[in-house]
Amino acid sequence: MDMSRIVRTTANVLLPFILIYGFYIVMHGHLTPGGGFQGGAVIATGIVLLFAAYSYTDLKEKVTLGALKNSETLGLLLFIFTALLALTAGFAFFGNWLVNGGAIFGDMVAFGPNPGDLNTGGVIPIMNLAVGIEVLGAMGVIILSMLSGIQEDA
Amino acid sequence: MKNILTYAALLIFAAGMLLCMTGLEFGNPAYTDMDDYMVENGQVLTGGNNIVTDIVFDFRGFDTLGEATVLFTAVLGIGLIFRRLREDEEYGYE
Amino acid sequence: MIQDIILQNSPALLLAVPMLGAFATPLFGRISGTVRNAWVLLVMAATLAISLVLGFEVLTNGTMVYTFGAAAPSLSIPADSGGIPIRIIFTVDAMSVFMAISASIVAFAVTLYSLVSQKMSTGKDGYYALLILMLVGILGMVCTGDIFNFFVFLEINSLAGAALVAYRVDKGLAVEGGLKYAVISTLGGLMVLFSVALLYGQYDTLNIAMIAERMQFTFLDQVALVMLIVALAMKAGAVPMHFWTPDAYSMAPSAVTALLIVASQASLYGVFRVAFTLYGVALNWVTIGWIVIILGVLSMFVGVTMAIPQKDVKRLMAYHAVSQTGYMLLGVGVGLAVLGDPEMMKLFGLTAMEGGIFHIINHAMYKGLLFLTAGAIFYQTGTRNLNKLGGLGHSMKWTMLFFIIGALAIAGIPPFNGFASKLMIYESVFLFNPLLSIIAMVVSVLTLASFVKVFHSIFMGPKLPEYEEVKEVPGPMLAGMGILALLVVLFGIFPQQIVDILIAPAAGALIDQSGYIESVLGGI
Amino acid sequence: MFYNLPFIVAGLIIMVGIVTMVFKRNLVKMIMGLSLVEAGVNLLLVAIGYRAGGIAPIFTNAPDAQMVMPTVQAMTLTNIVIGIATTAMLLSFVMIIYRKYGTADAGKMRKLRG
Repeated sequence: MDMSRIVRTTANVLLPFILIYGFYIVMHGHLTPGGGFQGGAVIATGIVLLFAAYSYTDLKEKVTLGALKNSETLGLLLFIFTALLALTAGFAFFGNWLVNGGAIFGDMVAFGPNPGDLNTGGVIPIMNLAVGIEVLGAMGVIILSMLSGIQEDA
Repeated sequence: MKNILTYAALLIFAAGMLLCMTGLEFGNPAYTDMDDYMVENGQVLTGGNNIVTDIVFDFRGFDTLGEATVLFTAVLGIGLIFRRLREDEEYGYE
Repeated sequence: MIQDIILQNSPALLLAVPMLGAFATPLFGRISGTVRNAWVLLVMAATLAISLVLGFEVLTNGTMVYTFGAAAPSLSIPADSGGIPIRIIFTVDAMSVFMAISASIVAFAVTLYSLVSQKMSTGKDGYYALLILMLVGILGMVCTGDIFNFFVFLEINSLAGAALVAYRVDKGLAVEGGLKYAVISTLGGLMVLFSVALLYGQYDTLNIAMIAERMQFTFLDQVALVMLIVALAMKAGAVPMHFWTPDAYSMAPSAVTALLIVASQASLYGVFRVAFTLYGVALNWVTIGWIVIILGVLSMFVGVTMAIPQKDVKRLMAYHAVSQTGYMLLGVGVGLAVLGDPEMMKLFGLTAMEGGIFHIINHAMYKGLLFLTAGAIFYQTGTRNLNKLGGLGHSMKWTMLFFIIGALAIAGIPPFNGFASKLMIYESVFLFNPLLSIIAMVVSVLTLASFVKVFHSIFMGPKLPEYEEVKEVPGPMLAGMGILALLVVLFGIFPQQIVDILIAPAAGALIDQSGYIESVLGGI
Repeated sequence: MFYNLPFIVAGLIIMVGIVTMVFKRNLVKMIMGLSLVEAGVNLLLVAIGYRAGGIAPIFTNAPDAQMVMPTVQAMTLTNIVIGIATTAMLLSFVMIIYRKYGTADAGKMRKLRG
């Protein structure tokens, strides 16, 4: 059963907004509610929307299982390397070696409510991004594997 | 006989659960020192306004690495389950 | 310079190295099979090396405290926090190190074994990555000092185990075993999380030492204790909840089963850690001790009686694994029961505990060896049904030798390691309550009887026509079995040295709750 | 009686989940029961961290009031992701079992006898 033209065009229109919104949640994790996992899940809904609109067979080439697996492994390796780098900077494992250091994401933050400055948080935004990519890849692979599982039956 | 046993066990379990639920006082926990420390020092130590994300990625970051590994394990398991077997790859069980 | 970075951060590296290895395995798998196998072996060897270094460090300088994310690893209490541990703290004492070393040894032998035994199957990337992740789960569970972290690693352990049990997908039987294992583990994990929530609601801390210090043993704490003991005993395969054990152990590939046993023993370690360290002084030891003893005796008896009529080799060995878990529970249960009065403790309680803990590593070795031999037989003949097998002794000399070593060790025959730990258990339990010791001996005799039957039906008898061309298993499988057999014999010949180096400090660390709290909270 | 309502509701959800798991024969329904138990435990976790009149622990443009306990929410986040992982794996097991056995009924699939 194929989705009608209307559904496919709305999916095309909606997809960029879903991806931007998901990316916003991932990158603003340390300021607003959200973070790596929630943002990754939102982006994964974008993938589900694509598969709902277009049938599995003709999307198999474009959104391949391999690409999602790569993004998942990349996210995990980025996550564990940022944690391991803390060792070289003299901290314990998982130490926040970028915070208050003035470099990227290193601005100081005083106690108390403030409007929120993106350039703070030390290692947290990097880990947010890493987890976002990882969850995006993981959810994608789960969805594709289960769809391919149904595909063989049908 | 088996049904009565399961019903009895479930009833005891339900009574114990409800008794448990009235044990804690909702709204004002007994100790709050660890969380107060995190709320006061979260911004200064980790630089993030969202204290929950500070905990998830900095104070208890190792849990999140474990959790990402859980997700990675699940994905590997599902990939293993739905893999394409070779024709001759069948396992005699008897 | 590098050495002391590794030494100082060894608890973290003990987990970071295998995790990194597991994440990168699919990438190396894309290059080629041999590169990935080399990488997996390298990661397993590195983990074994780090666990030995950590073991040496902890056995010489006492409990090692490692704080994740702090400016310096040993900074477990931030200055201005009024004596409260904020971050995740690994408290690696002699007991954790003992479990970590035994897990790494078995994992290395299993990886060596499965290089050949899985050569013909597909999906090897996932297989090896999950094998490493199971080791990560075990090492995390035994080294952590934080109960929520214990729950997370329990979940990694369960999911990796369930996926590996369901590895042989074609007939669906293994998937059913995997489903049963996954449902039981998830339920156990949720019960653990429920008790973590109760403890957190009362004491607002997740650190084991902090909870032990603030413990007032209210009604909720008793409920949390029951939940924890039931969930972890279920995961360890103790009797009332052992229904998943025969299916999971017999359906999984033999290499995976050997590691599944170590995973169950990590849950057993969880039971001991909860009973001795988390609750420790607050408990009245006699009742908890007797509960653990009853669990042990039930496991011993039901395990062996269910094992006798089995036809499938691995199912039979699975039931024996359940009965051997009973020995560990009996030994440590007696130690727990007499923890109260020191002179009874000195008289036999300590030896009972040392016997129970020594039995953990012995069981991991010889039961792993037995499962690997069963796998070798399955690899050559393609069947596990005792009625169909026969006369393999002529062609599979080495596997027969390893089987004999494993069978005699499990039955507790002198020159092997099973005898050393069972003797300690018999002696001390006899002084505590003679009936228990007699039951233990009877079960041991039944175990010997059932393994003699198995040995006869597999290896003795004329050379059967359909197994004409059966020859010995290739090198790496023999090497994997050889490592375990060597250790079984070594531990059997020098039991006293092993007890003094590794087991006595472990038993001492488990009993010494105040020492545990003092090492984390800095003597407040 | 109302001061502890969230805990009682969490307990009830856990009870409903366990009853579904025990009595339902169809595997998919059993997994639904498991997810219900998970949801109940999550609700209990979040309810434990509540402080009377507390606001979310986020300082961006936050009104000046006492904040709720954040650690519990981090634990709930972890448990939700673990819930996704376990439910996804259990469901793919059931899909394979359904394909191989032709039925998802727990009663009929007891091939692994005692």
